[in-house]
Amino acid sequence: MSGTITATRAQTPAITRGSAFRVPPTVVLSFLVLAVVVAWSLAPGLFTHQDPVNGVTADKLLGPSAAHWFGTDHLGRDEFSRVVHGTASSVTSALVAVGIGVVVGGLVGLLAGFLGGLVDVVLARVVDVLLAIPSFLLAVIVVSSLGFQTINAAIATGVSAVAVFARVMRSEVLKTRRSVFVEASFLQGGSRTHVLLRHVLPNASRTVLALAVLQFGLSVLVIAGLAFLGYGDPPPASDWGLLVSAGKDYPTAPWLVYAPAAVTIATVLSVNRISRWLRGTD
Amino acid sequence: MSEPLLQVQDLSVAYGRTRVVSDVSFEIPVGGSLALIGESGSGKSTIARSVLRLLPRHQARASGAVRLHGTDVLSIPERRFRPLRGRTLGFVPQDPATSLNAVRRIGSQAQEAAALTGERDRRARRRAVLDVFERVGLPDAERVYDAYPHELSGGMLQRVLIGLTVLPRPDLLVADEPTSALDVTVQRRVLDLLTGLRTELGIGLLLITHDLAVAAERTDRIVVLREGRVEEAGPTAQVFTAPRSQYARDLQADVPALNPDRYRGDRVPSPGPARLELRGVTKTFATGTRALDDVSFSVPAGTTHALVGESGSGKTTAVRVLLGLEQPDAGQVLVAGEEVQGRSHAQLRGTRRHLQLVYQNPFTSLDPTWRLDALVREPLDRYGIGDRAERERRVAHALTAVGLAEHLWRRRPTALSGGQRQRVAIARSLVLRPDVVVLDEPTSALDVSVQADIVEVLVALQRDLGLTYLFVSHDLALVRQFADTVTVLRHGRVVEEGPVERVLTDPREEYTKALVAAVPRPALPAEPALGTWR
Amino acid sequence: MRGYPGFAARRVGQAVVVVLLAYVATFVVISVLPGDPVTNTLRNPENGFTEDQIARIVSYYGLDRPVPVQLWESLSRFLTGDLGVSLRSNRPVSESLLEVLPSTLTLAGAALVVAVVLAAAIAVGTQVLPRGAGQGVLRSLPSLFLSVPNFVIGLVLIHVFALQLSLFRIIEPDSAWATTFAAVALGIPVSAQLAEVLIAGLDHESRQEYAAVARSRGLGRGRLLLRHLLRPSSLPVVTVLALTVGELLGGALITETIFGRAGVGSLVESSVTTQDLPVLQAVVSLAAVVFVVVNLVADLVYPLLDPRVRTPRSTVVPREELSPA
Amino acid sequence: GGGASGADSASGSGKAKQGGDIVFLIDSLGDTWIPDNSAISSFQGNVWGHVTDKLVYVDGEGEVTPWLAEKWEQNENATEFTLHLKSGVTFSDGTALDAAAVVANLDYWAKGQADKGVNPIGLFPKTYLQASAADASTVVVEFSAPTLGFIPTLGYHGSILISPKTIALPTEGQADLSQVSGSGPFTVKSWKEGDNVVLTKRADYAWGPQALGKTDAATLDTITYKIVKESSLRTASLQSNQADVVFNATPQELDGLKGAGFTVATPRYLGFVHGYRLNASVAPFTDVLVRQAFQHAVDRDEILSTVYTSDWKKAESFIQSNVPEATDHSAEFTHDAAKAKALLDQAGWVAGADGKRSKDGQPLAVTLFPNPYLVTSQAIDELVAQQLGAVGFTVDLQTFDVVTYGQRVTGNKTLSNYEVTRSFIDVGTVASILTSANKGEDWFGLGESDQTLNQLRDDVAGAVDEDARTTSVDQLQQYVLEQGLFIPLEQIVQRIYASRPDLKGVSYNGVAYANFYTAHLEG
Ligand SMILES: Nc1ncnc2c1ncn2[C@@H]1O[C@H](COP(=O)(O)OP(=O)(O)OP(=O)(O)O)[C@@H](O)[C@H]1O
Ligand SMILES: Nc1ncnc2c1ncn2[C@@H]1O[C@H](COP(=O)(O)OP(=O)(O)OP(=O)(O)O)[C@@H](O)[C@H]1O
Ligand SMILES: [Mg+2]
Ligand SMILES: [Mg+2]
Ligand code: NI
Repeated sequence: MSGTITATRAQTPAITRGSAFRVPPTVVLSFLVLAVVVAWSLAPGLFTHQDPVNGVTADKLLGPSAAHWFGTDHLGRDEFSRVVHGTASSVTSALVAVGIGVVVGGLVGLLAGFLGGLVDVVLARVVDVLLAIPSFLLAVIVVSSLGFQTINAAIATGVSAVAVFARVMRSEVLKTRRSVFVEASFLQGGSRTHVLLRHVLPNASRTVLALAVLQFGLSVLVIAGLAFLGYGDPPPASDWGLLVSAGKDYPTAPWLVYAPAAVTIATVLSVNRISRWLRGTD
Repeated sequence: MSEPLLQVQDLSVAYGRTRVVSDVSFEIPVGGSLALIGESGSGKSTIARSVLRLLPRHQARASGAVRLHGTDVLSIPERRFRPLRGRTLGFVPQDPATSLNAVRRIGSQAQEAAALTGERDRRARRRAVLDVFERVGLPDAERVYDAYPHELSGGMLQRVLIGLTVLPRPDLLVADEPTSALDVTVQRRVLDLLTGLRTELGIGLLLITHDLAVAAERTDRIVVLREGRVEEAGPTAQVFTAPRSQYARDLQADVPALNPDRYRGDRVPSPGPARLELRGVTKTFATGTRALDDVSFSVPAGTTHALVGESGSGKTTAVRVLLGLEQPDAGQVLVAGEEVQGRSHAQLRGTRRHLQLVYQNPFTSLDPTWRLDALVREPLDRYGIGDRAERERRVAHALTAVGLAEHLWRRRPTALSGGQRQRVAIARSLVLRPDVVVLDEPTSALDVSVQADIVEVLVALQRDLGLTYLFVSHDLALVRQFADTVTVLRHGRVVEEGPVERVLTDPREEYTKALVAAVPRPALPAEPALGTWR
Repeated sequence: MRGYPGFAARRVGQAVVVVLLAYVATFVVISVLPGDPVTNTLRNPENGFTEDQIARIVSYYGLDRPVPVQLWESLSRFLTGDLGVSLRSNRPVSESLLEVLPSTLTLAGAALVVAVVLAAAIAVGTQVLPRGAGQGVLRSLPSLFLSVPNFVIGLVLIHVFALQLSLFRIIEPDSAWATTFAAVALGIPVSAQLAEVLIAGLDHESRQEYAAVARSRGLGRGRLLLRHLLRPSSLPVVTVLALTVGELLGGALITETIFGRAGVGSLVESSVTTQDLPVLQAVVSLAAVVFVVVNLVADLVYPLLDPRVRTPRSTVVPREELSPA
Repeated sequence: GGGASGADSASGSGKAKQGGDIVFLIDSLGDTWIPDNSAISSFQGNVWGHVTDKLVYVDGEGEVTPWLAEKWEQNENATEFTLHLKSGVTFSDGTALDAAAVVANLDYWAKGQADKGVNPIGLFPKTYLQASAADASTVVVEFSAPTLGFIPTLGYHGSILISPKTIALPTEGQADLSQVSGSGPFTVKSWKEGDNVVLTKRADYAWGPQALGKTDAATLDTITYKIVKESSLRTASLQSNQADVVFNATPQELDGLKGAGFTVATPRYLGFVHGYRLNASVAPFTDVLVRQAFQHAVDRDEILSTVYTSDWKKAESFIQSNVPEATDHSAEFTHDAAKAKALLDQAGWVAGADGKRSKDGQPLAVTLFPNPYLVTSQAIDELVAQQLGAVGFTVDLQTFDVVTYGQRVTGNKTLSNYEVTRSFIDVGTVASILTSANKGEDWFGLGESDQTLNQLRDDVAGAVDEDARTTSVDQLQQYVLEQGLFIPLEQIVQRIYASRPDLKGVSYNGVAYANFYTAHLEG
């Protein structure tokens, strides 16, 4: 080849709308909230020096103060410290739930969408069943059969999210598979596996990622709901949901409900905001 | 003369902080017409929407003055502007398919337009609507009235829209590329209708188009826009025959209809043996559509063969059969004299290596998650050609060959313009050094200036590498510039074929004649560029 | 089979399969644990029952048979419409279920109304209100609604409206006000989802060319919203609505517990803690039936709302859209 | 007043009103209305106590007095009892409560109905042979061995007399409360599963227990039991006058309620105190020194002051102090962390850097299983975990719901401890649970290995007269506590009642159920 074409007028780089990297302030705030949450879960000791397990019984049920930001609980433990130390478990369990949803649901959707035919039909029925059972009901039943622990609640939550991920993944795969660039890749000599791994998966995973972020927030809530019904870890665990559900028995100390609930809401709100931002719906 | 119908003065519009229209001024006298032309993104639609006060409420800010019969429409409150809508100011949108509410019947939407006439009786309004439907040439007005938009073709919908717009007899029509979403053969009829009604009813026209030829053919004055500024303005004849600015000159040069022989000199008119051949190919889809019916044509090596025809005539299907993406029901496909049919997967892969496809739409044919260099390298990786360094070298070569500067190579397609993306697609098809490149309407999604760039790239590559092109298009003017031989398809049948010169200057079939007639011809004093084929 | 009857028959067939699979799945999940309320009580050493006594009672409930046999028997009973007897309360499941069903249906229905009304109000508000703080708040409401654990909503509503304002009595959870607030607690998360879809739809539709064309004919904002935008925007809402019916049943579990309503949710709650298999199977099947039926209806209703799918779908392959040059 | 037992009519200041309706909020109404099929009957007991009568009345101090059995005799070795029934008693379905009806009930309690899936009463003496009607008002009951506990057991909340017609119903009928017919002062007006039960007074009732000082029809017109699961909502309803009595308020709320003028009752049942029984066959409790260290490491005062209010009483033994045979042995389980540490040192458990002890590489680890039947159990176990941790134990908590607890913890011989919350009507029960003899529950995992324990057991079980038994029981308490086999925590209150100030005259029986038969509203 020797022909080099003189660069002509169209050479000016395209100014695609929104290409200027601008993150809305609320998204920045959401990331900050998440950063705090992650920090709490990685190194709770840096944020509080009070013992989350052994309390000073004489100080039970004190209201919020400088010494105890979120007050103290029925055994005189610092509620803030309990929230901070419960973060890791709350976050991990939500991650486990999302992980199960993404991996199992994603795989099911991917196979159904990509292989089609009988595989699709069979998997579609399985997903239908999972969809037809209300997800919270499913989670409750699964957790009751696995045993009442936070990790099992997480697994149950994950199982109940499988259907959603499978559906979204399948439709994304179908969409991508029909797209022109996939056909182009076949024409360039791409094998099925190549197309699946390098084209279909990355494209489908964008939507799935946004959904996963959203599902993280939902999982926090579902696990909290399960904890509320008493399907969580034993004390002295201090997952946020457990704290709320334990706190509600002390109506004279409403901060025991409001503080962990506020932390939960802030986290889920931030996660939802980020998911929306990822999906680009604003 | 009294005050102008429309006077735009120092109009500037900004979306957020980006200014897209700057200090634009022009006038349209009562009953006059004016064309706004310019490349994509130059701000044409933005100006139209400022005049119509349809700019997105919260994002856009307009300054300057837009006077309609002397009233500044930008400064009056919506309450006072609303009576002008429809009655004084009519709007013909670009894409008829999306311009009517899909879940409501045509009739109920027409009633809204008819209400602008002040008629109170619903049945009388209905009669008025049916009248105007007949007037715009809709054959079965009653049926159209009761139909849902999706039940009508694009051309019919555009007629509906035009009819509804002229029904209240506005003083000014704003038409934003009213035909670019329509089929070639339909385009001309719609434009004829629009200009006919205009002169008949004495309506002023603000026509927006990217097609200089259309502008020249239809309007008294032209305003050429570039990056939101007026580059040149004046009476049509003046701008068209003696453009003063370089930009307007370039724009003119890029319009195929005006420069049919632009690439003549570059061509090597020494046809070799048939490189590609379709023999009696028939293809019927499961839905019963017979997309190809006994289609035969052959493409000599080193030449460009064009497939033309209106939308749905089977052009793309022919290409897909050729590439083995669809199996024909009957007939043979020969590549370099050998039959493709019944080959093993591996053999097919070998054939495809030398047979590359460039898709119509550069926005969907590139994986948005990949970077440019990876996209272009993909075929090399797949066919396992060369070592790492060799591949890098070939990729760089191909990208340079299509004129993509190195700073773009690490970008993803979403960060490129349409023209740049299509260059990537071409580079990807070239990197394997194929003999044949199939181009399925490679420029129909792009505007004229970008189209000219791409065609230039293709012509240069053919000249240098001796490539064979199969070129699908609905634009006869472009075909005339670019192709050596042509096959005209209609409803899956070959209507006519032969050398481009012959078929386009002396069409034998009615259908071909209609296609040729659809090419816009500016009603201007003849000038050398146009002389050769009229 | 071709055409609509074939389609309908296939859909109904699928629905039946789904319900049966849901029934079996519940059986399998619950049977994973070797335990049931009957043997659990009997095996408690504090009771000191003899093996013989235990065996005789267990055999009355058929719990001594192999699991596949139990499944087969329960499935064949189910197919004849017999839901069995609760292992926990010894009452026929259908009786217990019928007793609590009206309450749950009322709640779910009211919640649906609350959700739709709330969602419509929010979505229309975002279109009507001038851009600014008000609209910002409205637009973030769905997100907020989705972030608050629904038991917190319930507890707050009760504390404020029942205890502070004495609008309703906790002990009369079926009174109009109590039902309303329970419906609000249950409906809020659902309304958030609907509102999101509706807002996105309205935003999308108002950006469509036909909206501009309609405005160019002098239609005001209100008429544009009512006559043009609302109908196409609510199409996806129908689908989402059908999907959220299951969520209402699931959410009822917590809401009913908090508001002290005797409903399907609280029945499940007590059955889950005791592994009362027949009740759980019945509830799951019921939920599946409701879900399947509602979605079937949504599928059938959709064409009535959207004329584009009413005519047999055009068989053309999706074309590359011609983007305007 | 707190810890009330017997009718507390003394404090009444206003005038008793005839009639009245009360609403009683409760966390649950239990699983089934077939009395013996229920895993936990602590909820149903509230309703049963009003719609049915028993043969004898046992008050809060364990005293047994006649009720529908006007008098009874036993033979010398307590294997045969003769019950003489009150006459003129009828069930609400009209059937006469005669000897035949009592025999049917005794058989029902003792054997259940296997062919209908109905269980026997767990507590009912396994030595039961048969009962027969000597005449219309005399029943003779025979046992295979001395069964001193028989008569008190008749006052147990499960030993309720229901109509033979009810007993003859199929299972589903028996499970339907509206079909259950008793002879009590109230009858079921309506009920909805999982929601409420409405009782209405029986006007022709005339056979109340003498001990309550009232035998005629009840004063109140109706009692509505309504389920409100959230404890805070129950209390709040009472405070906002939406309810009249609430069940199981959390102890933390009681002081507030009392301050606001509400009546709080924390009746103790007859039975074991709340505490742990340790399994002497599972490490680390195979060593008596470790058990004793546990015994002294627990700070019961801290538990009472943190988790409870002044209404709760310190444990004095491992049985509640209202049991007639109970004696004070609190000296055996004083809080003494230093002593506990010394005992552990002596047993060879060495404290590591973090204060946790180990021996031969094995940590001194204990897992506690909070008892799901007692709401305060978790909090207490958390505190105990802290207290044990302070002397070097490594403590874990495992919580389970009622069902899983039943499967994994109850009766699991491999666990090192079990948290006891258990009532009994007759102290004779104690003998049958300590060892493995006579299908005993082998509480301490000692089997038949501990001679002293075996001897004490035989003395209690074989006693045919009350005084001898009281002495043996005293020795038994001393031995079990000094051996550290049972770690008492506090005297258990499993049923807590809070009610509006003008509701007076509520009585509490030996199993701590509130009885509104004697109650009235003042106005
Ligand atoms: N709502 C909007 N927000 C931000 N930028 C916009 C908006 N609409 C258009 N633009 C930008 O304004 C510029 C002018 O757009 P406009 O639509 O007026 O161009 P045009 O000349 O009509 O192009 P085309 O020929 O492609 O229709 C472009 O760069 C476009 O990206
Ligand atoms: N996969 C398919 N299934 C059914 N019908 C099809 C399929 N592909 C194409 N058709 C039909 O075959 C006919 C020819 O289509 P084709 O895409 O080849 O036309 P075209 O000339 O390329 O049109 P355009 O200019 O719009 O691209 C059309 O009527 C089309 O609807
Ligand atoms: Mg435009
Ligand atoms: Mg095509
Ligand atoms: Ni070269």
